[in-house]
Formats: sequence, structure tokens, C-alpha cells
Amino acid sequence: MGLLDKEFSDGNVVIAKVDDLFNWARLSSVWQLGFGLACCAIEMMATSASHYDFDRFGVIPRNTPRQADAIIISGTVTLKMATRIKRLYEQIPDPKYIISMGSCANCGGPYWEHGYHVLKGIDRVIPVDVYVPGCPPRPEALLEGLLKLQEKIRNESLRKKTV
Amino acid sequence: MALKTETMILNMGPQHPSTHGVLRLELELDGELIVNVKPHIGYLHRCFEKHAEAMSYPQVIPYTDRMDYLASMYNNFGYVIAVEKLLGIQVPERVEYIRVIMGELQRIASHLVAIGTNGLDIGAFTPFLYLFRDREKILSLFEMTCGARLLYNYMWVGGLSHDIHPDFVRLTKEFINYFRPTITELNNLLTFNKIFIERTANIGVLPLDTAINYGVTGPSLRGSGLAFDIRKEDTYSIYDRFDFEIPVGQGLVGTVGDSWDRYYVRILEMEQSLRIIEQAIDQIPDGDVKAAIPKRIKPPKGTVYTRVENPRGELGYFIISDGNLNPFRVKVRAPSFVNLEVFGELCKGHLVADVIAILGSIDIVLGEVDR
Amino acid sequence: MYQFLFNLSGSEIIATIFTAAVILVFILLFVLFAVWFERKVSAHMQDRLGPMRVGWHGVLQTIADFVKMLQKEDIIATEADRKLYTIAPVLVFTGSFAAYAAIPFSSKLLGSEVEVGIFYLLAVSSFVVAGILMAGWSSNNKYSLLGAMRSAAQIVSYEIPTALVVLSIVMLTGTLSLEKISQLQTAYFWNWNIFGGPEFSLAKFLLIPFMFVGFLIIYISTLAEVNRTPFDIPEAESELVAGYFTEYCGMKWAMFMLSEYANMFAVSAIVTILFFGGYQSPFGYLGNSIGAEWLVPFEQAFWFIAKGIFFVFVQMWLRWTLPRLRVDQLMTVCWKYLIPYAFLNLIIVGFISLL
Amino acid sequence: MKNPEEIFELLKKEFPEAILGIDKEAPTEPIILIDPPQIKTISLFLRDNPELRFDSLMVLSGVDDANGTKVKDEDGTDVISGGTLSVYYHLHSVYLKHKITLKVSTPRGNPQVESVYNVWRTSDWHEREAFDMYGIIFLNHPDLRRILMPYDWNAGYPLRKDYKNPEFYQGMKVPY
Repeated sequence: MGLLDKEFSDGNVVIAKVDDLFNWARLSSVWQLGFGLACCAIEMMATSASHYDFDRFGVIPRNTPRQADAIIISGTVTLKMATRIKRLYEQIPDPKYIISMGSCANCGGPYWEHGYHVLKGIDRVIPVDVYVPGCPPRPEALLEGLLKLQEKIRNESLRKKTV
Repeated sequence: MALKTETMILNMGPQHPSTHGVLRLELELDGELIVNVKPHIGYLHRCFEKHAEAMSYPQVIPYTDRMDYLASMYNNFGYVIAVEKLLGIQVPERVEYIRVIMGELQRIASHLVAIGTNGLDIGAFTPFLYLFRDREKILSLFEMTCGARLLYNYMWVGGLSHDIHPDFVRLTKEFINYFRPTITELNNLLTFNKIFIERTANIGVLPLDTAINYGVTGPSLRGSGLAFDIRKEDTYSIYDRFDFEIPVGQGLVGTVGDSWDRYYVRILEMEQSLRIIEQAIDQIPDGDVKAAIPKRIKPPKGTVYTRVENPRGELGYFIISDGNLNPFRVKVRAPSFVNLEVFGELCKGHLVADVIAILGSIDIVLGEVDR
Repeated sequence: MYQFLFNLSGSEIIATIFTAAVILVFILLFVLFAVWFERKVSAHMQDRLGPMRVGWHGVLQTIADFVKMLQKEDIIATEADRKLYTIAPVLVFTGSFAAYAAIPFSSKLLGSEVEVGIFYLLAVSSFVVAGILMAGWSSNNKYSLLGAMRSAAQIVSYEIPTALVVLSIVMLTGTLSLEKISQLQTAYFWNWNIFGGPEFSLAKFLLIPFMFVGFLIIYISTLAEVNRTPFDIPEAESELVAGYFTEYCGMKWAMFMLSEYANMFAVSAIVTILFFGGYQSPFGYLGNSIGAEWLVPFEQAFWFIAKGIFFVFVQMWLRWTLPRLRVDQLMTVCWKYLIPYAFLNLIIVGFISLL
Repeated sequence: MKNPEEIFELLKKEFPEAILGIDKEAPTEPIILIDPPQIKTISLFLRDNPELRFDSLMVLSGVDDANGTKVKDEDGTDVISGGTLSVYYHLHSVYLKHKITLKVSTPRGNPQVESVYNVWRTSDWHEREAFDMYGIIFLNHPDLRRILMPYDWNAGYPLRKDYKNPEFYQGMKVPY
């Protein structure tokens, strides 16, 4: 997703090493957009706070989307909010990642049936990399979501995918 | 001669570090002075009232959790009291005691977040994390009781979902002993910090008559100097058995009703909550916590309005029953919703930096504002 | 250093470039260290661990951040003023980098022996204001604009108390050269200016309290000049999102961070030179006592950087303890308290030095 | 401190036409029924009378009584026609410590109630919410806009019992 991604067709050693370095850098410094929506935001705050400490993984909240790498959709997305989230997503420079945290962001959660004002899943608006289930997910679950995201980043490449 | 200047509209939120969620404030600025504030809400409107009409009475309880997600226990509490009043059932003594203890623990946990975020808005990052660390201890008490950290679905109509753990009483006492000195530490670190006082004293003064006319309740009203607490005023459950005081704002460092007073009332309230827990924890009678749970909850036709003292103020449930399994209408009087109304009034004439100090001191939870 | 290289190569250009390169490398290394250090300091103050996953206790964290930022897309908003927007971070960094030219790291390692070093430092450090204003204006973002306005007002105001305190030291030492000021405070720590300077007389003891006042004033105002808590109002995370660099991303933003941390060390260096003996060791030199004179400059550099980092640490300590002031209170502190006290201090120091 | 019956008697004496009756059917508290256009006058009286001093509006709730007749509209779904929408006012007095509930009912076709914005400022957002959710028009409210739903929401009033959710809003699919 970065500027150079899939720009190179042949996979030589240099590219492979650069790949490793770039991926390592990306995955060790996933800065999240400091932004909470609903109940899950409190668990997200708890994850950043002393007991669980997101900073161990290099995750720090940045308040402006321009300096963030990942956005954690922490809670119910309403129709009124969805357009704003889309805009925030567009403001983040590439490469960017989305963690959908909690049932509401995944699929509407408990509001799936009668929620006339709830968007049933953030993936209807923006692409999601990792889904973290739970209502709300425990901080451990969010940490696991981050580890999954890191795993995903580790397998990214500058090489063009050949079929 | 005064220079004619134009005002500037500044949008704060819905994504902003200190709007406590997805509140959007439309500030009209003259330089950095606030001319007018228009709050826009509804970014977290999750249709609670529609869900309540579509669900049976017990099924509504999990949705009440998700309204004020910082004080879920208390939302359960208010709702089950309303339904019990409609049904006319009496819950066992043991249940009452456990409910009160849980409710007061929840009040402390909620105030910890309120105080922490108020400090965070003013730039004090470290106290916020200290308070989250202490809150973690309360959450683990809840977790050992009902298995959830944040949204509990613990209080059921006529009882509780689980009995308390055998270690609960011991650990709660340990927590009380741990927590008392923490309040002193917090006072030293933040409350009486000169800069913090400078930032909050005389800022956002809420006069008592305005507060009453706007329907402000909870610590925000008490900060203005009126000892109005529904636990005493319109007592419910077994609060009349405990000895506690209602702290009010006295204008220790500024005017009565300023941001600092609202903040300090919360700190004093945490101490009172500890007192209530201390009194209640030793008296929990034996018994079954599920004895009074009815098989089928089908209240008679009628209406009921009950109110409880949520950490943020008066939480009211207005339930209309048409005699069916589902409520006909549930209207929630959310304290944050009402308290936020007065916000525009408080901000006028202050600076941009004060807006967040005031917002932090009235302590809103957007889940409850928008429901 | 410049002299040494000049003698070695015989070319001014090579000597200049090499000296500049050494200082640039120092700044980069220092920033890499300082960002990691800040995160660790804040974490340990807050009962956390801080970065743990990359390298030993996360020492590689800043490198990872840096490499990541290299890869980030460079967004310039359509409505932004492209030219100013691009120049601003460069200008800000140039300002803070230029300041290092006059800072004596040791008796041998200094970029340029300017006779008016302290004057140069004060002049160059206000260069940053222009860059910040540019950044705020060109971003075309209201938060940026507010942040830049606040920042300009703040930096310009706080230069006055700084200059007044500097003036009192200049009066005492009779020189504008940072190198000479450092040299004067030689040998042991009781010769430092904070303890009244090297001359052993009645004036020395009379000066001590006023030197402490001077030190406090200059430390507070330099804190404000580098926008650190409790004066981090231009960036005020919870009010202005990220202040004047709200719209910046990737490497451009990294340059702002680079200059912020470089500035932190620069102002700590000024405080060290003026009051804490500059590069002088507090207890004499190991090199002198074992007869290895080539060791002395290295020892001096060590002491200088150690003192600098200590003051940087104090800045971090304050940042993670205190809330932040409001913009009008910030001005009140400066104009109503610091400047009058600095004036008074200046007059008293002047009288005492006449004794 | 007065009980609701006493307050009812007092009001009945003062405003014989505007007070429509008292509903004691509710198990907990009786409800005083009021004529919609008169609600503001009565509210002012309740607030300013020294014996009553209802200085605080606890909650204002709109309710769809759903007491009309159900008819099928063109696409075959049930629509309620006729009947009433109601507004409940829960008042209490901070100083005298008594409570009372008022109710006004207004026809569903043209729901109009006098606003009590100038009596209790609490009602500002509550009235906007009732308008947002039920479409009840509060006359003389200075700023009657939608509050919780988006300003451009045009699919009706969500808490009415015959509300139908739209398929799309701004290109986003609404149903699950």
C-alpha cells in the first residue's frame, strides 16, 4: 500500500532485504489515530493505559490523521458518523491499516436488527484489515488484533504479485 | 476606535482528542474568544428506545449497559428498579446489598475516568494513567463477579445474574485500603496543583438558578452548591440505611460552581462511596440472589418513572407498559444529555482552551447523550 | 575542530562541511536517543514499560519510526500554499541546526569560534518563529493557524527574559563568547556561574542567590521557547489537535520533530554554558591526572553532553508531571513576572559585580 | 410538599378548561391531562406559584400512542392513521420536593404542542428530540431541528410505531 508497493517486478536479494526492513519498520511503529467512538473506546484507552500498555508495541495515539498509520474503529458506527470516518480514512497517508474493534464495527453487533441509524459493519464504508470480535473486546483481544495486523504487514512486499 | 473584525467558525470534533467521544462543537471565535458554541450531537445515536420497544423486558438490560458505558452497573440498576416497581416485586436483602456495593464501586470507577480525562484535557497525562491503573482494580472486582470488564448485564429484574465470589468481600476491603491513600496522592498531584487550579478555578461558573432551570443534576449541580442527591432526596433500594454526606461545591479556590468545584465534588464523592461500601460490605446477609426473578416478566398496564443517582446525575427511566412482554415505550432521561445543554451557556466569553476544561468538568458520555 | 580540520586539509570548504557533518550526525543521534528516552521516561513515570519489542528495551523504536515515516505518502492539501508549506519544515530545522554552530561541546570541538556567540544564538533561535508561522499559515487549517499564532507570540515574548538573564551573565563575565564563558568556569564546580563564578571574593557569595533566580528564569523561558509543557500551548494536543503541524505528514513532520528535540538540547546547552560550567568537569580531569592530555577534550564533551541530557531529562520530567497553562496565563507569566524579576535581577547583579 | 391530587385540584380551580382530567390508572403516579395549546400557561403557573414551585423539568418524552386505525398503504405495509401522539412532562420541585406528571395528547395527523422552552430550558433539546423521533411540532420553539438523526434525514420519524427504515442513506445500505 505504500508508494513503492508492487513497483518492482523481479524479486532480487536487495528487494527482499529492503522488504524486510520496511515491513519491520511499519509493523513496529503502528501509530493509531487517537479517536474513540463508543464503549470499545474505553477498552482501547485501557489498552493504552498502564496495565496493558500499547506503547510496548510501538503504538502511540496521534491526534491528527496525517500522522497516523492505523485507525482503530472502536465502537458503533452510525450513519451520521460513517461519512466522517470515511473522510478521516482518506486523510491518512498510505500505507494505512484499519482494525475493526468490537462487534458493532464488525457487523452492527447488538444493533443489527432494529438499529435504524447504525451502520452494519464498517467494512461497508472502508476496507478492514483485522476484525477483533467481542462486545467489547478485552484489551488482550485488541493486542492480539494488533499482532495479527503485524503478521499481515510482515508478509507485504514491494514486488508485483505475479499470477 | 474599535477595529471591525470577523468571527471565525472552528469545528471541534467529531474526531477531536478532547470531545470525549463523537461530540461536534461548532465554535464561533473572535480571535481566541468564544462568541457562541453550538453542540451537534447524534453521532452515536444507537436507537436504544427503538430496541427497548422491540425486546422483552429482560432483553433490554444489555442495551442499558451500552448507554452510559462508564457506569453500566448503574444503568442496569435504574432499569431493574423501574421494572420491579412496575411489577411490584420486592427483591431479597442480599441482592439489595450487593447492588448498592456494585453501584458505588461503579461510581468510583466512573469518577476516576471523569477526573482523569478532565486532567488529560488540561495537559496532565500522568494522573490519567494512574487513575486508569486504579480503575483496573475495580474492573477486576467486577470481572470476578460476572465475567465482564465493561458491560456487565449483572443486575436482573428481581435479582442478579451471579452471586458474588467468595473472595469478593476480602478483595473489596483490600481495595478500599489501597484506594484511600491514592486519593491523597491524586490531590497532591493534580487537584491542588497550582497550574490546574489556575486553569479550572473561576472557569465556566454555573450559577445555581441557571443549573436548576437547565435541569442540571449530579456533581455538576452539587458543584453549584445545592446538596441535591437522589440517593437522599428520593431514596431507592437501601440507601436510607447508610450514613454518608453529600459533598457540595464551596468555591475553595474560586467561585462556587466553577470547573474546579465540579471536579472536586467528584473527588469527595469517591470518599463517600468508599464509606458506603465499607458500611455495606460487612452486612451482606445470606440468601439466594435469584429467588425473586419472575419466570415471565409481564407487567400490568401502566406507567412508571424512576430515577437513580447515576455518577453523572439523575438517570431516569420512564416506562410505559401496555401489558405485553415488550415495553410499549422506554424513555431514558440521560443525565449527560441534559447536562450538555448548559454547556453552550458556560462557554461564552471564555477562551478556546477553557472550552475543553469546562467540557471535561461536566463529564459527559456520548453513548448516553445520543443513546 | 574547524581549525584542526582547516590545518589538516588546508581548505575552508572541506573543514566547514566536515564540521557541519559531525554536528548533524550528533543531532540525528541525539534525536534518535531523545525520542526513545522520552518515551521510556514517560512510560516509567506512568507505571508502564514503554517500547519493548524492537531491540533491547525498544532502543530501535525511533529508527523504526523513522524508516516508517520515510515510506509514508506525502500529502499536501489542495488548498495549502505549496511553496511555503514545503519550505517551512526546512526553515525550522535550519534555525535549530544553525544554533549548534556556536555551541562549544568541548575546548576543541566547536563549530565556529564566534566572538558574539551568545548574541548569535539568541538571534538564530528566533529564526524558528518564521518557519512556524509559515507552517501554520500555509497549511490552511484553522488549528494550524491558531497554533502558529500562539507559538509566535510565545517565542517572541519569552526571548526577552532570556536575553535579560543572558545580559546579567555577560556583565559578570565581560564576554559574549560562549567559549570564553565556558573557559572562565574552569576546574571545580564551585567555580560555575551558578555558584557566583570563579573569582573568590565577597561578591561571589552575594551573587549565589541571584544566580539561582537567574537560572530559574532562563530555564522557564527556554522551556517556553521550545514549546514544552507546561508551555506546550502551540501544540496543545487536547485543544489544537497538533498545533501548527496538524497538516504535516511523513518526513516533513519528522523534520519538525527533529528540530523540536534539537532545540531541547540547544537550550539545555545554553543553560549549561551560562550557569553550569559548560563543558567543564565538576571534579577535574582524568586526562590531566594520568598525563594523557588528548583525553581532556573527550572528557569535556562527555560532561557537556551529560549536563545537556540532564536538563533535557528535567524538561521531560516536567512535561509528564504538569498540566499546561492557558495562552493568556502564559503571557501573564512572562510579562508580569519573569520580565520584572529578570530586570531586578539584572540590576542587582550589576551592583554586586561593581563591588 | 403536595400530592398530585392536591395539585390537580389547585390547577382545576385555576384553569377549568385547560385541565382535561386525571389518570389514576397508572400503578405508580397519577397523570394530569392537559390541553396542548395551554401547556405553556400552565407550566408557567406551576413554576411560579409559591406553593408549587416546579422549578425543574426532569424529562419530556414523546410517545406514539398507536391508538389509530391500521391501514395498508400502497406497498402493503401497515400505516397508522388517526389517533394521537402524546407528550409527557415529568416535573419536580427541587425545594419543595414534590413531583407531578403532565400529559398532552395531540392528533397524529397534525401534532402541535406549545413549547415550554421559555419555562424550563431543559426542554430545548428534549423537544428537539421529540420532534426528531415523532415529528411533534413544538410551536414557538426557537430552533426546532433534528438533533440525533442527521439533518438531511428524510425517511420519517423513527420512533413512530409505523416507521419504515429506508434502504439506503447517502449510498450506504441501512438494513443488515
